[in-house]
Amino acid sequence: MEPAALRIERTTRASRLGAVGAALVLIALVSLPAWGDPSTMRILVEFIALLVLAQMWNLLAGYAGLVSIGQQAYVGLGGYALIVLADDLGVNPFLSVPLAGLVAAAFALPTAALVFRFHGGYFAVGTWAIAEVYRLLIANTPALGRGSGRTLTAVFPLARETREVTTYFLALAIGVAALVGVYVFLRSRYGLGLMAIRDSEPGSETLGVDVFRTKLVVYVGVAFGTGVTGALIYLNLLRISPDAGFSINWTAYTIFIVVIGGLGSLEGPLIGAALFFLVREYLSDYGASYMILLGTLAVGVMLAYPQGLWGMVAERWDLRFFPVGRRVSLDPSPGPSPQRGEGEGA
Amino acid sequence: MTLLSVRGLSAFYGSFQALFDVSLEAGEGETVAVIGANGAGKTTVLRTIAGVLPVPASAVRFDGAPVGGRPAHELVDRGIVLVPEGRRIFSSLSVEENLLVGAYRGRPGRWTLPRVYELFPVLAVRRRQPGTNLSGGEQQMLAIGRGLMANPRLLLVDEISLGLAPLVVQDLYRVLRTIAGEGTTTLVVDQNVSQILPLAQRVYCLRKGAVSLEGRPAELTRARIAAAYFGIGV
Amino acid sequence: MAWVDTILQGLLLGGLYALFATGLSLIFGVMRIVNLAHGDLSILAAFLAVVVVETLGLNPFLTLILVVPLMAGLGYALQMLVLNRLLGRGILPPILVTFGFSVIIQNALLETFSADSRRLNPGGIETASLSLGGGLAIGWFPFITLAVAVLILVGLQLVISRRSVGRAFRATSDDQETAELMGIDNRRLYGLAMALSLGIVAVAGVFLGIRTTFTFSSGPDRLLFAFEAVIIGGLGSLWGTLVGGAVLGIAQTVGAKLSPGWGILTGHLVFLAVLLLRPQGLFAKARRIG
Amino acid sequence: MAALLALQHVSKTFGSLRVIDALTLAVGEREALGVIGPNGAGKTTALNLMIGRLRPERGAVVFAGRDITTAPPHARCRAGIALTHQIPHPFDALTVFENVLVGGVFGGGASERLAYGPSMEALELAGLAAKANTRAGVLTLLERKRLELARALATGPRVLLLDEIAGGLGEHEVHELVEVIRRVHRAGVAIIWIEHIVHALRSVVSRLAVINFGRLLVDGAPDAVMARAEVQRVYLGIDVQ
Repeated sequence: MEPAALRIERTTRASRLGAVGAALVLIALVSLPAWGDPSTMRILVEFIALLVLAQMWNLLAGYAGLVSIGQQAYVGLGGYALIVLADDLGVNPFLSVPLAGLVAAAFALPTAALVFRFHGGYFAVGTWAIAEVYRLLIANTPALGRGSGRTLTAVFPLARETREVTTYFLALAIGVAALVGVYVFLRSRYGLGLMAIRDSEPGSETLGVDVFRTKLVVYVGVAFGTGVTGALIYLNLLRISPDAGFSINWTAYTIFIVVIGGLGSLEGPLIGAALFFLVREYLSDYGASYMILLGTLAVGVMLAYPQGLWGMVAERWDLRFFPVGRRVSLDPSPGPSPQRGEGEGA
Repeated sequence: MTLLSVRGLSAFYGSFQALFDVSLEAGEGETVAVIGANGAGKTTVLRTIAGVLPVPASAVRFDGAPVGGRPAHELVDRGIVLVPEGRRIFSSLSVEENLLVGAYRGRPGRWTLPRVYELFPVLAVRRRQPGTNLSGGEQQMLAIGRGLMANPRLLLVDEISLGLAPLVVQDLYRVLRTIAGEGTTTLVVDQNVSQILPLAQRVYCLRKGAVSLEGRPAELTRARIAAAYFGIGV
Repeated sequence: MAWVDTILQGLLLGGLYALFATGLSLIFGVMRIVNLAHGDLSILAAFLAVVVVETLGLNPFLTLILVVPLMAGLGYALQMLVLNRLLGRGILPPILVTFGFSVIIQNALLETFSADSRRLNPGGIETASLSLGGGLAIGWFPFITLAVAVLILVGLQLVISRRSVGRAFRATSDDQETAELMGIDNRRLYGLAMALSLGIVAVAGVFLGIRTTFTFSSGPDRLLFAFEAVIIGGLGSLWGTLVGGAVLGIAQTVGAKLSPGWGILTGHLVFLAVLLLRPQGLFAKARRIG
Repeated sequence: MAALLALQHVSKTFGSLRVIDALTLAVGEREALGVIGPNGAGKTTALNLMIGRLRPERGAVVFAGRDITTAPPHARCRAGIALTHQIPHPFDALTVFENVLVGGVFGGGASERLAYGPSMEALELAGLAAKANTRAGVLTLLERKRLELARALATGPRVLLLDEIAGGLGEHEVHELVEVIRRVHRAGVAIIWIEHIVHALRSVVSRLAVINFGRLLVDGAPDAVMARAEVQRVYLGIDVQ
């Protein structure tokens, strides 16, 4: 039997366009310190942080079906890990950011052992409860500053500009790594297995996909990404307290971004994050009304367009800037019915 | 007169068409048999009549009114009650509570708790036990009793003898005869042809989602039924 | 003796937690939804009581006459207008929509009532205490709270085990489709369940407001305590829920006595310990509600 | 013939109902076994015990000489036990080719690139190659059944369990599927096929087992089994006159 002439296409015209667009945006972003002002960089760091949080949560809820509302645990743990590593252990503060992700991942394993006992809604509340446990444990630890928190002092010797530019480039690297990482993961065999689980757990387990292990890997990996982002956020803010680091708002923003933008795609969180920032720029002065508006918008989208804004666009114009699928490019074969004589040894 | 009239019924599960242009009738007080092999669409017909699956209103007429696609609870009010395949006894309810749920809508009529117990004495004995502690045959009696508590004008019974021993099946058919004797119209699905034919006034055989044979039992020979049942000979 | 007193206080506090928990587990039992806005709705009830006290000058206990029906009506409307539209769409939409409500309610409370903490003042009873002899005394108010909690639980137990609507709750919980075939309109039934749940939560919210100060952001903790009481007690067991509330209450008061910052944390840790050692809860039953 | 996959005296109860009662059922290497029995006889439960979605209270499940009673479904699949579900479970948002690739990569244990070829072959064998780029969510019932089959084949099974794969299909469609199954069998894959459409079964299997009330009623050559009066009565519910 001879192997069929098989070509698998993994790009689309939109994705090539997307790649060019992404490259242009990246060039603009990399050169920003040369022409932009520090406040733009600060805002971009915030934007990237929320975008990465959204991508992580999207992977967790939109692909693995693990609807956590306790991801603030890993934002807070990442932030505190940064301060302990940089201030107490003398690690380079910028190097501490990725290491903080490892600390978060280390906490994620025992956490998973507990919360994986729950399903659906109780999983959601369970993750929230454990985030509270971490918050209270830290709020009761004198070395971590108790309820008033700590300030990152390791960066004080650095010139303000150096710190801001380095933080900005680090954020950029984290943003690119997260986007590329999630994209590569989803395109890989593991992403294939994850999407199979999303569509049908009984179907996947009988085809050899280890459902539990896959979900665990995603949970721990997402904790890593969220922890890195938490460290980045507090490298930017310089000051952390338990109430701020473990605030449910981190998860609330994230969920609103993903739900409004569109769950289960890479483009959705991007659009959601951009929209979120736009609304924030114009409405954050109104304080609580702004959260009421976002909440109402998210609930409305969930009721009327569960696939989110990007889902509507993608469906209507069949557009995928970040395609994760595989298209078989078949040799022109005679007639509609394929040849079936070959390849008996299945 | 005609109580139930199904005309040109097609039903879908998602994109899969389960029924093709099915028509059948049940006269007031009749017992109607619906037979056919597994996957022929018998259960789907019953579920459609009972309001579980969406269909156009005109496809199902009951007592002259178009009722297709009305919600199940509204159909129970009108007197259409389904005894589902596999009994589906409520596991956290006692035998008596299962029966009382049948009377949830409070439709007036002949059937009351004492009368159902009279019909199924074994249920009275075990009234306080969890419904799912009963044997398969007793569960089927409970499911039928629960349906009767709704005081149906039309009782739909799906796969009445499924997985039950022959003696138990005979018992159930004796009960069906009593119920029919009270004037309740029944539509019974069974793969067990030999039990149901003597009881029925009309027979419909389904195959691949369409009616493959219909008539009065007396008009039908074993050979015709077998042919309609399997498509070709066994 | 101080320890006996502490445990007694915790036990009484457990009554309040059981009230929060009962509403949560009722909704989960009947429709398999976890209402993440549960805690915030109880705080909304407490603020409603504040408004009633301020405009009508009623005693906080009497506000229940207005607040309970209002919250029940809100629950019914919420279920019929919003949550029923999410039926059959998987686990994600109800979680996200009720979480959205949680955020909306909190911020609406902040907008309306500012960030100041409030308290309902029933005129002295909250500080009055009842001597049990031997130096032991329990507050009248915590005692009333526990008594009310037990009364509500008994009432709910009776409704669920004896009344037609209670059988319908259990039947729907077992097998929703067959329940519909028996004539149970599940949408309306879900509306009733939510009304009942929020009615109970309203009582819990008002009692909380008399017991302690609260702010717009007090809701999430109530949700977590309710959840923990449910899990400690064992899913689907009303009496287990009472015990779960008591265990949580005792853990919190004992923890707080050991070190002021450790009250709530000790409660969480006991919850985690139960989850680790006895994941089915202390009083898990085969039946899911009732 | 040495048994490849066997249930040995297994019992399984749900609540108070014993669905499988000390059942022993085995298929040999390269053998094709048909399983029939009335609705509710426990056939699907028996399959679920074989693939590991259920665990028996008593008895053992043995595959290729190894006790796999406690192995989870994904491990059994990787060991060489594949299943087609009675109600297809396609991955709706993935394409037909990707659906099959899941089987090739995870069940077959190949890297993605190495799984491309076998996955496409499985698709061709199942007659779905022309639909390779179609989203699985829009397939018809027959196509879904073919997809179940193709995905199972892509895992490279030693034994293929078919759960009523012909159910709900037309005569011609059944015939086409039978052709595919015969070819799979000829390629050396053992088959356990649960089916109500007996004539389809008889054109493939060399042995027929009848299950009733979770027990084995008879087991033997198809013609001999079908000729037995108790089989006709139990299974068809028609008294033979």
